[in-house]
Amino acid sequence: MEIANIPFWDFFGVWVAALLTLFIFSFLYKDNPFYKFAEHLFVGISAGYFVGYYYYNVLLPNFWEPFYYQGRYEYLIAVILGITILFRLSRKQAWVSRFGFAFVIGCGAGINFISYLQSNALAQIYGTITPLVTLVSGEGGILVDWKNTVFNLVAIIGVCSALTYFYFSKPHKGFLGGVARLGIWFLMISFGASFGYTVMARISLLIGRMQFLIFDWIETTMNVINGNIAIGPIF
Amino acid sequence: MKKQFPLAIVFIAGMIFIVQFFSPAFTPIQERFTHWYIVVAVFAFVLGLANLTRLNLQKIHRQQEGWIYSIPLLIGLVGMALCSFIFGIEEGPFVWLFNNMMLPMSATMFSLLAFFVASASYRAFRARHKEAVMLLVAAVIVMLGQVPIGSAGFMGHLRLSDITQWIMAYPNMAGQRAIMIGAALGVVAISLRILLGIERAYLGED
Amino acid sequence: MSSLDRRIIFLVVALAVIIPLLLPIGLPIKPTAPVKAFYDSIELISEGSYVLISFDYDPSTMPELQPMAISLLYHCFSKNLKVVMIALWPQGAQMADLAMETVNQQLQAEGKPLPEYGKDYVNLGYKSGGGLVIIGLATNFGAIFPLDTNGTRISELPLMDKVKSAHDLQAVFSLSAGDPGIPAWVMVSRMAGYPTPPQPGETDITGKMLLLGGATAVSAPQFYPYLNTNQMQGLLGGMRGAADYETLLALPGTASEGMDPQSIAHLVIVVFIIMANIFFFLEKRQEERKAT
Amino acid sequence: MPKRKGGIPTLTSKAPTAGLLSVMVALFVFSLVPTVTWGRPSPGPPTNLQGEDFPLDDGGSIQLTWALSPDDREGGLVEKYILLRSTKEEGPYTELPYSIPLGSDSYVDSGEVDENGVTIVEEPRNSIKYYYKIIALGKGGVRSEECLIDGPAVATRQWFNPGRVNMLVASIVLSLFILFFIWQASLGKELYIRPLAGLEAVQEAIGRATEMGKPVLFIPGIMDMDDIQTIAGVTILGRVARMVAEYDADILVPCSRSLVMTIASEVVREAYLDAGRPDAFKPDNIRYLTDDQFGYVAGVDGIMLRERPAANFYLGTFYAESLILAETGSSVGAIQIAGTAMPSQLPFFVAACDYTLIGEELFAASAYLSKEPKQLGSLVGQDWGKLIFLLFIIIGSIIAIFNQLNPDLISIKSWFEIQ
Repeated sequence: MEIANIPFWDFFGVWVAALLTLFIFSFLYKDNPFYKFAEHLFVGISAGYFVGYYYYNVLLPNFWEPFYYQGRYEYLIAVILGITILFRLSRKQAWVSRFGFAFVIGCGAGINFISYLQSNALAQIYGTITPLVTLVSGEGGILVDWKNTVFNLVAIIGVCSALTYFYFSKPHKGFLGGVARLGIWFLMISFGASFGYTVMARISLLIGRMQFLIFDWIETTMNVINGNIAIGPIF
Repeated sequence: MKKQFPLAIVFIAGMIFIVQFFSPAFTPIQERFTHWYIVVAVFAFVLGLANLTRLNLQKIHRQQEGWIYSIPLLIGLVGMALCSFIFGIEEGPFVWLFNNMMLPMSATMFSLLAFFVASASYRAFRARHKEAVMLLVAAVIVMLGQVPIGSAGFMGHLRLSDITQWIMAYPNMAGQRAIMIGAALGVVAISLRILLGIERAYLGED
Repeated sequence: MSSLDRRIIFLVVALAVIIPLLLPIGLPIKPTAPVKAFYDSIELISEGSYVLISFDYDPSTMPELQPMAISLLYHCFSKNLKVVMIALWPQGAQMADLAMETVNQQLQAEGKPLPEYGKDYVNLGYKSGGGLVIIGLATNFGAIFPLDTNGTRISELPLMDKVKSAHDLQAVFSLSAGDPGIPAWVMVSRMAGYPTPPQPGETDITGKMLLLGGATAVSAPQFYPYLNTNQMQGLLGGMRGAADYETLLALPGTASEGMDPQSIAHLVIVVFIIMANIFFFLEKRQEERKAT
Repeated sequence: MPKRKGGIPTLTSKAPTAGLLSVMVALFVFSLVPTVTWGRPSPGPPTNLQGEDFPLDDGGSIQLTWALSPDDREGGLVEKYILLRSTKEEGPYTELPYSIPLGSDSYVDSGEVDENGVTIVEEPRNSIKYYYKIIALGKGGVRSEECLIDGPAVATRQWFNPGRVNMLVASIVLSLFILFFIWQASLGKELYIRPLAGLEAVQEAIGRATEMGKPVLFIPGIMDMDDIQTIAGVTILGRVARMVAEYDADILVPCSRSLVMTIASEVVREAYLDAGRPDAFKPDNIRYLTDDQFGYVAGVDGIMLRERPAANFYLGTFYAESLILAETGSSVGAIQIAGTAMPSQLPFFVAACDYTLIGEELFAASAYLSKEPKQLGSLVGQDWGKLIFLLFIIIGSIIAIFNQLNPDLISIKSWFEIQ
């Protein structure tokens, strides 16, 4: 049988990845030096990753490119606003940083005002409005489609009652209280269902990690030990 | 100057985005604001890095409890950043570090959820009252309705997988929609308060 | 007992996943309708036709999407379809290479001929732009992908002689973890004038193009409407969908492997919930007794 | 949808029956064309070139449409199309270096800029009349006859997008309701606000932390300050920090965004100042970890395991980390109060935390904790918004019954359609 090769750095990488995987899992038992090591390394590496990420994916294309290559000097405004934020490092002049904050928060408030109103309110109301009685044209003229009528009714009652639960300015008593209570039931069914629905994807992730440990790490290592796989070139 | 000027910036920046939505004529200025916003946020990143570095150097210097772990943190931070500048982020050591350290740790943290859905289910899904029963029943039906076992029919032709589909499409969606509509109203109100300077806790008081 | 040590739960979950992985039980898998539709659609494609697979995911969703990629490639090669691989996600091209590696091993183990690069399949790599890439492919592959991942000009790849635009394809597959992915393919390909899909029940698909997809379990439900409106002709949803597909292909893979742990883990969690409730009621009764 | 700059060619699918016809037309056209370069036939010209302003933009682009050249088909003569532009009908015309592939029957002329930002084609200026010509380019560079545009096209800036009237009405009506009740409240009108269980518990949780001599942990989500949920979280942080300062406990705020860290530290410092204990503020307790989602979670889990907080607050935008944080928090025995508007994460907080602010309750929380009449007034305005939405859903659904029978009837549903 032909002996397969695995480059040294790949093999080494599998070991590093496997050990770090185990270190992270170890925290399920209790806090321990291995987890502490992996956790701190993870924080450091990922922060370092974002240094590179922001440099290459934000600063170069979104600032340097238009500013330096396209001569769009209005980008200096962005830099000035950015620099105001650095005034935070000074005790006395920290208030200057409010200019930068104000810009970011203002943009955020404007964007969110529109986007939530559009996709969370109007679009959802659009989706909720369905005929209270669903009609179908059959052989004997127009008939009522009872199945869909009931289903749509469940959805409409659900949205309306759950929305009533969010009513703040009246005590939840009497009729309002009853409807709000029905609303809570809908919310609870929704929470339970969403929870249950996500379980599969989460278990899949764990299966993925276990498959990595069992097949990529242990099996490859066993194969190397048994001489079925040779550690090949460095890269 | 200290208070009014920032509030004016908040108002102008926010209104540009709102006005642009209705008036295509404002698109170019809105695009500019979007780009600037990204750049401003990156400047703030410097503060974050400074904070992370300072706290960990301080920990090492003062030999506070667990100071030894600040060393791998700083090495990881500096190493990863240097690799990105020297070799770029498309290939070389940066990618190796990403694939063999960051990615497996991310995936493992993510996969902890498999354990936590189990422990949270055990604690939370108890039939304490009617609401909890709803939560519990919906969760169990959907959990079983998704795996091959759930495709087996019971009570005649009713399958758990079909009931799951129905719960997801009707009561679940109704609940989600109500949350979304309510949240939209909350966001509209809080955005409006921010734009008009009624809500300004985030700017500090003096 | 109501405050069972969490670590016992963790241990049981871990065992519920590990043991069935090492000692498979082989619980029966009954493929769902969208997966059957996916499989049957591919069966309609005549031998030697050209198809495109778009790798729109990255390593974080590998457990769910990689088995789909492997089965799909295996299915294509066993039907002698010519495969063009592209990626709308930066790391998708690597995913494609990894999947090819596994498929080659599988074919070798079965003693089947290995697909030849450049003739039976090509990997054109990643291009940014999402929807714009899809529009560009409608008319000209060469303009969007002048080189493949090895840096070879595509004019030197015999396969690409026959694939000039989307009109030369019989099927497009998107393995999708988000955006750009299935939604972009469904919406943009129609707008850009790709060939129309065959009507349900139609068996001669010459001049038509199938649009098929694979998605993560969390995102799959939002794509079901596309199936109902024939904008897509089949869908693999999550690890379950991948396992169903492997079953139809009679190809044992990591997703089928994952189905036993999946079922057992779900059962284990349900058992925990039942236990929690039994303890809860026992305790409540005890308290009531004490009270009286 | 991708951006329009540079233009998007669109394609028409050709009916197969048109094939024969176009062959005949092509043959006919060939016989008419006298000039043949290197023996190659020139393709038939595209026809019926029309131009108009590209709608809903700030100007600077003109939408052109034409009928395909009869030779534009598989194996046909056409390789691509070329557009020419002039400000005068008689010319001179400049060739625009766009690549418009065969099969395209429309193009948006909006100028072109290369990778380095150098202008290759100037975009059409607003309010100026432009004339266009189109020609089909055949193999070997053979050109068809020119097709001149029907009339001049002008790019204009649109000041209002008429498709968004419904959003405009909704924005104005909701804003007016909210502002009206804020005004009412500022006049001193007494307002009732129902209790929110999660917020009643805030004091209890902080009190418990103080008794146990353990810190309070506050997480304002994992998104940046442009996310309104983060702003809501940071605002609540201000109120919580003030209580913490009054009780003389400690508050830890690990952040996953630098800007959030900066603003959070300002907010907490102010809170201590307000409580009259500025010297008790510990700036190092508000710290940045990493922008990476799971790196951040690893770090926060570590903080929880080592500092053992007695009260955890999760208020802001959360993704998959919600359950990891909440379960780790529960394992160290903390009282946990969560709040988010992310529908996908609420189930996990509801399951794993003691109290959860659901959706809108998160945004109400800062008003509720501040007890300022102005803020509370806006909650009443929100309630009126809800009432209106409810009425529209119910009336709209009733009218929808009749919409099924008579499509011409007024449809409330269509008022909510988004464009």
